[in-house]
Amino acid sequence: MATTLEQQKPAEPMLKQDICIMIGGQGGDGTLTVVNLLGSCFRNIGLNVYDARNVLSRIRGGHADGVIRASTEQVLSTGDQVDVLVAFDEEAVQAAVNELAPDASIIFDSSKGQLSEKFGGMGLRVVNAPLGNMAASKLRRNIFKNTIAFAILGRLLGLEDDLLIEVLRSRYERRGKEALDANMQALSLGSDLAKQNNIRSIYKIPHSEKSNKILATGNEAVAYGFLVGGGRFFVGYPITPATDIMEWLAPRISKLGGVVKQAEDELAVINMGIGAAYAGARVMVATSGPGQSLMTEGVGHAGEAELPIVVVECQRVGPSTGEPTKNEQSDLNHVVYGSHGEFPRLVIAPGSAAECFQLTVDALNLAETYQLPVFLLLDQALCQNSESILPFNLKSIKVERGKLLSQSDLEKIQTYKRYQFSEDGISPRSVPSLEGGQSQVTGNEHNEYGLTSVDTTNRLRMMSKRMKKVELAKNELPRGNNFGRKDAKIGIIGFGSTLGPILESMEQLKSKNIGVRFQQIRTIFPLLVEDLIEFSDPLDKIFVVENNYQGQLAKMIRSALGRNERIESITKFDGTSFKPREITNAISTSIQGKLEMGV
Amino acid sequence: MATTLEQQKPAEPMLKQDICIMIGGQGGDGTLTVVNLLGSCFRNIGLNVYDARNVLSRIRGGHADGVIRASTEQVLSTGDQVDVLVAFDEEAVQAAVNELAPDASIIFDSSKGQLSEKFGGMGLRVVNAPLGNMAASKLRRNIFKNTIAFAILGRLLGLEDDLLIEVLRSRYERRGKEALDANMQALSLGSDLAKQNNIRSIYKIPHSEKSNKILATGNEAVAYGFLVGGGRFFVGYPITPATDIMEWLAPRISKLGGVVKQAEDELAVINMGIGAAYAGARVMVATSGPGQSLMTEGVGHAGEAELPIVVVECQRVGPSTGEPTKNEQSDLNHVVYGSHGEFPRLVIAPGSAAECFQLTVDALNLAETYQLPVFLLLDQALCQNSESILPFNLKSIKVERGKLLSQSDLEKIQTYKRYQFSEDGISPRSVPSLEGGQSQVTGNEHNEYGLTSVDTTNRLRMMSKRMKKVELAKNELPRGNNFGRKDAKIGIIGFGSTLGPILESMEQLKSKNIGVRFQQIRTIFPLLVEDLIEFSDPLDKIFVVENNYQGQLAKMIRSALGRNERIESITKFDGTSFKPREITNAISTSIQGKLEMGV
Amino acid sequence: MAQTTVKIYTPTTPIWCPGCGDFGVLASLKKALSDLQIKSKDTVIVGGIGCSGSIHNNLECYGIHSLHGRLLPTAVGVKLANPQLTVIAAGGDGDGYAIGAGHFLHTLKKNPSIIYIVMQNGTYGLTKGQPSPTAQVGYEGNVDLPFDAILTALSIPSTTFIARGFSANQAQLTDLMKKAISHSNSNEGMGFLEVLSPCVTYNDTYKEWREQVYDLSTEKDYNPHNRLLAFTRVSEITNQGKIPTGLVYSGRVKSLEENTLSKEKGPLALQDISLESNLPKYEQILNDFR
Amino acid sequence: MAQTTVKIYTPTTPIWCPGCGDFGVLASLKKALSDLQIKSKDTVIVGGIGCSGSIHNNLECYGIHSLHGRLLPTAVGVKLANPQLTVIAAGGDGDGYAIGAGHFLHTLKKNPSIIYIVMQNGTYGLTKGQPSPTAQVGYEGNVDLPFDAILTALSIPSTTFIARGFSANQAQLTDLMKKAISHSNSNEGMGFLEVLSPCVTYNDTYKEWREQVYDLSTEKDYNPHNRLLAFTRVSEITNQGKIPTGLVYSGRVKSLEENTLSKEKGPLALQDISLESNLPKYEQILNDFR
Ligand SMILES: Cc1ncc(C[n+]2csc(CCOP(=O)(O)OP(=O)(O)O)c2C)c(N)n1
Ligand SMILES: Cc1ncc(C[n+]2csc(CCOP(=O)(O)OP(=O)(O)O)c2C)c(N)n1
Ligand code: SF4
Ligand code: SF4
Ligand SMILES: [Mg+2]
Ligand SMILES: [Mg+2]
Repeated sequence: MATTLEQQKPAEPMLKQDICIMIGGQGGDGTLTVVNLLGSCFRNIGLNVYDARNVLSRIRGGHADGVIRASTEQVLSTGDQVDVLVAFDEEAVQAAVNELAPDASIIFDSSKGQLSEKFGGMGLRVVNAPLGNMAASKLRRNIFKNTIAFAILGRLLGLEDDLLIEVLRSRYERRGKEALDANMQALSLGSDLAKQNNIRSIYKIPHSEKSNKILATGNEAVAYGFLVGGGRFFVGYPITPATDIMEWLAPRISKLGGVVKQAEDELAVINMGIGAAYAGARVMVATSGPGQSLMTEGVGHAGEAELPIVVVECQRVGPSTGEPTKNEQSDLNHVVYGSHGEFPRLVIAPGSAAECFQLTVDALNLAETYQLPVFLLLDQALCQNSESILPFNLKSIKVERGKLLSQSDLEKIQTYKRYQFSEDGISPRSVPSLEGGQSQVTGNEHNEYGLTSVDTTNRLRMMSKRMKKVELAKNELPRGNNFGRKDAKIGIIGFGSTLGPILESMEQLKSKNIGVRFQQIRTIFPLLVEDLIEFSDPLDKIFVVENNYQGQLAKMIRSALGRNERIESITKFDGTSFKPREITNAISTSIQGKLEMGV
Repeated sequence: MATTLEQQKPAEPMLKQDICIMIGGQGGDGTLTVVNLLGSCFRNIGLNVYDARNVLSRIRGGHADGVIRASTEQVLSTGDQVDVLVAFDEEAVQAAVNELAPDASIIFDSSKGQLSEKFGGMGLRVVNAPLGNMAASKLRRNIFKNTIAFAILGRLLGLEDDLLIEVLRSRYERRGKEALDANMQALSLGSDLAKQNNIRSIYKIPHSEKSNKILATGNEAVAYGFLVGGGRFFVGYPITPATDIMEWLAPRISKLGGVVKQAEDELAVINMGIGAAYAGARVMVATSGPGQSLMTEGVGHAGEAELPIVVVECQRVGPSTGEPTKNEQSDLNHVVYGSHGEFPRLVIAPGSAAECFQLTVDALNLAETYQLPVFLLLDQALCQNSESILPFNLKSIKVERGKLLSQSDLEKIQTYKRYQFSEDGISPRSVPSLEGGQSQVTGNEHNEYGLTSVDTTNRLRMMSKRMKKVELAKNELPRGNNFGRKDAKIGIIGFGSTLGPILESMEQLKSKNIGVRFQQIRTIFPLLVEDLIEFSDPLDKIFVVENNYQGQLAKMIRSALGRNERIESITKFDGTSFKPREITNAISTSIQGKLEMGV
Repeated sequence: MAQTTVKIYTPTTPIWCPGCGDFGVLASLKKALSDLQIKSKDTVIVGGIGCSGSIHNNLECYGIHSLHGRLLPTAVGVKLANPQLTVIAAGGDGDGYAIGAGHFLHTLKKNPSIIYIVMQNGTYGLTKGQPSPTAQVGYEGNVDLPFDAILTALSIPSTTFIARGFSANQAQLTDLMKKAISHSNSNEGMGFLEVLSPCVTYNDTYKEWREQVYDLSTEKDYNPHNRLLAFTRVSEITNQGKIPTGLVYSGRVKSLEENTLSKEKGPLALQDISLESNLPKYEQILNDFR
Repeated sequence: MAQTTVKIYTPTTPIWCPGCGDFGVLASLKKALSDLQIKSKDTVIVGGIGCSGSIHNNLECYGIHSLHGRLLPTAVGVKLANPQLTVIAAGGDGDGYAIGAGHFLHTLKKNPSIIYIVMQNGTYGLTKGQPSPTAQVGYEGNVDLPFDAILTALSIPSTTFIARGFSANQAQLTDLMKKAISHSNSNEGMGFLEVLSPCVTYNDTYKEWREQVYDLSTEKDYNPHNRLLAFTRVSEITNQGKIPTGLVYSGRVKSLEENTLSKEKGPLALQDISLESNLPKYEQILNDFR
């Protein structure tokens, strides 16, 4: 078998404090495996990593890729460009071509022929290697092309063989000897190939001690936060990109005496959750837009019945079935305004895996303190991209259960009324099995005892009691994070996974001499208007960055702040996350325009 | 049996151009029957009527009442006060006491004892009559107390015996001789009772020729509008206050070759509707808040798949199961913003039965022209109260089906693409059975052929194509109705069943020398901002009147108009409709306050 | 109410029309709970939405009024959170067999140790008499053959207790309720009890049903532990225009709690979830992120 | 495509993994439609959501991709609007038996003349292998006994055609598809066909199923027109660890369209709904308001 390996522009290894590698091919090619292996290498040499996936809603076939970025600094985005591409087919090159750095390297699987001429002359370094053929002929399974590619990548990046071996071993050891041996073989095949063909390190990746950082996706962080926050009952129904939460929890929660249950549909999910919450369990459910739409009635029920439940909404491209595997932030309106009638709710939006952990605990506490449904609003990128972070800080965690009564609390009470009018609008909550706490809980309008009532005076009081809890909660809600210069006249507002791209864009804007402030909002409902005012008052211009068509957050901010002209929407709704430069361009173009127009 | 009949203050019959009568008792007492009988009488003598019901969500027992107002002018509210009360028990008097005119008459069923002293000394005229006992002893069924009361009412109102007889006959004739005879007997019993006890006419009701006006509830008008608008497929699931639409249609639509189907739940309803719409039928579904919450996903599906469907949302008190039989307007947010992701929709809100008819036809046309879901937003009072109106004008009706293709249209096409990009964003629509129109329709993001696509460029174009239809539709959407003086500085905005109370309040304000303009909004989404601006620009103060807690419409108007300070919410959320005077008081107090503060 | 002096709500008078079958259901339920000495503090009634779905207000216990059709998932949630409770879901046939049909199948399939009482009247009482899935052909325009919940329950391989009572036969009904409650409270799975409970206002079937009911226990060789024979016999009787009542089937399949819940830790609703008590386990799990 | 020269979409290549059972379903379906000479213009495939629920993209016809679990109501809507169409709902077992379970029961109960093909693989393929309602005990932590759709379909008194095929037995499957389509297209009601269609990626049951399938037509005295015997025999075979395939049951109950649609006016989707043509009737109905 003739392998065609060439390295067009041999050069001195380039020091890369920050490098981005993409592996592209067909779904099922195992591109994500390479991403994971590289991640382990990078973390072993003390780098921060951030990875992202781009897959279709099908199991095998169709273009799929994974991207991993490694950096000496913490990064929360895949950045603006890809430095190295492993492409198992030409479609993968085509898909990546707009993102490739001008001097990017491509390892191309030439099993079906060398990479087409049209990609020549772009300054790209191309390595043609028949990865698939080699795997198939030498190891009898095409899938091993991944490990071969990994080996070549290792060489290109100047990673030590020992490191590659260690990483491969620790991944495949638990999968049995056969898997491990075959992969080890594939690794040597790749190394040999690289050596034979004189592939040298193009990049030099800085090494340091392995840090104590961990690697987590937003979904994993939510799941872990749930456990640590005392969550013991999770019920779900599979849906991308929320399913990971259920799957992460299932094998772990039982160790704590808790339960994960897969229900027959999302209607069962929310109502089972409601039942368990009613009985006194700490409950979370998770879904994506379509499931959330089905839970609409249930969420209102929790609101009226004053039951604590956390609903994780992992947004994806909508409407309807939309694009299940792609990123969007278009369910704000739905979680803030959806469901008939009026009831209290909270909507909280973390921006990183670290925040996912903390805000999940907060959400559980808020739900139980205020006896209402709390949405935890994520987006696909935040859910499924992994980031390096410091280990979750367990010491800071408190489990707060609000006015949940014990038997001895009840002994001190004269008359128990589940919906007793109280100064702060929150009524002591008894759960079944407590003597003296017997009461009725209902989604009908009710009197203090929980018995159906249409008395007009009672109605007014009950509505006000419930609705005021939202105001009351404001003091405890996660406040926005402020970044950037206090004296800037230009502001950015964003939430969720736009955090990373915005932070990087701020650096880019700085280098263009555009100073900006940025408020990452973490409570979407109710908007913490005072904080917003404080942030925005000195600003001439506010850019609200979000992944949707209508600029949903921008609209909410406009109606909260007034002075609508100041507020400009930067939206993206093509299913992909913002690149930092897209935000930079949008802002600088807008400002430039204004400057030119003499504004 | 000793009947105690007394008429405390005999007086000359009072001329009443406008009179309001309430019948109160326990659910199942048949109070609504008396309302209907009176309605027929009044309509026979050329008066306009308006009636309303106040019942519990149970079949028998519990306080229930019906109110009927008759007037020489058209009225769309029960007004501020009750002139005559028939009370089958003391609870009914208690429930009505705040609404009674100072000189109101009460016919009290004294079967269980005379009306308690505490209601004396209020200037009320009380007639104690053992209606129930008399019915039971003379006619063996308590229920005939209604007809006895009807007879006494007739006397009190100065209605001719012939009229009462005619009305009773035409109601009971079709129910068989037995029912008719018994009721006729009850009528004479009542007449005798009145005569024996010297009950004279207290009121003089103006008579004229029977007009050609008809009587309709909003629900009935919607149902009829659906038929005339070419609607042939209705699918529903029972829910108060929407069920009437299904029940009215069921026996009638089959005469036109159409179908009413009761489905197993609201998920089936919306999806069956979608299937039928897809196949080319004109489709409407109707529900209330809880059902609407279940339809959330389906509505988004129609939006993404570009299928025409009209969804009638008959609002009631929420959230959750709430108060099924009571009036509220709290689902605006839900129909405007509910469902995940972003898709085009329209929300249309008639304010009277006459408008219900016309706007239903419009909604059907809009849905098919723009290929999207259209909400027709009603509220319980509009749904179920009856009003006298001119016969629906059939001549004005047009059935517009937009770009629906016929076989011959298709012959002229080269390539058929269900989601073809076109200048106006609307693609020609083929339906199954047409040759050459074969295509795919889906809730996934798709290319022009309807095949799944996650191509980013296609996504951007498809989203814009769909969303722009809302803008495009603006020219055709039902514009607001303006009332009052053009030079007023005070404005009112309202929608739905607040129309009547607001119109009457305007008269009251006029008599207090407060001149107001009023815009009755008929398109809730998208707000027709230009019309709103034109209406509101000259105004110093705008009161937005609505039956909900948060002032949902006011919020929408604020964010559309800015100058938020100008806009004040007048809300009511106790389950009852506004009384005209409540609006008058709220406005005059607010203005007075402002005047006193020197503003 | 022995241990504490807390005053709680007074159960309300039923909202039902005089003569409604649901009165009989309430009476039997009260008697069964009292005969079995189930404590009010440990009883949770999960109501549906409908006339029937207000029964929880009429006795002293914990009650949760679910959404229309969602009483079963709600009840399962309660039971999983605290399996020591007697969890009784009670609602109408519209609630359970129409909008709730999917949960009906799936809850039978899960076999949680809850009791499910369906007040079957062939109509949607509370919305004024539309046909429910069990409505006779011809009733209010209904064209579909009625749904037979007993047969369908028998078709689910994991059902463990299936019975039908008649609200006009209190002795039998109370006995069946006790059996259902005992079944579930022995952690053996779901006690499903359909009760013929006529709606006198919209679909008064008292007369027909009195004639049609057929007590299976009167059949000497009826074997309620053989699913196949039960299906066959119930079908035959039904095809003859009769309505079989009594214990139709009981069998043994592991219950949901047996399958799902940890035995050591006790009801998860009552566990100590403070950070302190769980820290070592949390730290151990944190390693999965390394 | 004979009559017109309109260019339409080209069916896409299936998105399925190599070896997926759904290829067999597609092949049979194509063959059945072509053998029966059903016109593409009159064929509507209603897809579910799942790997299986993309089948409509793979052949030339009208296709509508419904929401997850809602393919049956969608299909019923299509059929009621135009009963002249061949309406084929096709989706997965998660789609049909989990989230769609309520519609499954109720569509069988309504007996519309549509075909319903369920690609049963015991798993949620598209979401990566969670247990579906038909999953074996032990599969991915599943603790519930699997749902047997054939038995449950038999428990619904108005079912008229129930069959099970295996995607690896093309001859039998194609035959069953043709039978189901013919049944429905003769306006006799719903043709329900469950197809064992293994998910090679997450739940590769080819081997077991090849051994377990048991063709009912090989049983001389199997009578597919007796519901009770069918239930009994299917249960027995299943209890022996086999999976009965073939025509399980066919019978006669009026179809939904027979019960519901006006015969004179033709498909309501194609009626003349202009004001002019209907004015006299509208005016007559207007009298109801007087
Ligand atoms: C989602 C939803 N849809 C519809 C309703 C309206 N609704 C209230 S009770 C009821 C049916 C009641 O019938 P059933 O369950 O048989 O109880 P019954 O009144 O006969 O006891 C319906 C449809 C509702 N509350 N929620
Ligand atoms: C409301 C809703 N919930 C969940 C999902 C996610 N989802 C997509 S496919 C699927 C299950 C597919 O399983 P099945 O129907 O068995 O089809 P298969 O992939 O096995 O062919 C689920 C849960 C969804 N699209 N919509
Ligand atoms: S309407 Fe029927 S079901 Fe409802 S309470 Fe009355 S009799 Fe009972
Ligand atoms: S995942 Fe399974 S069901 Fe889906 S295409 Fe692959 S083999 Fe078929
Ligand atoms: Mg019922
Ligand atoms: Mg499946």
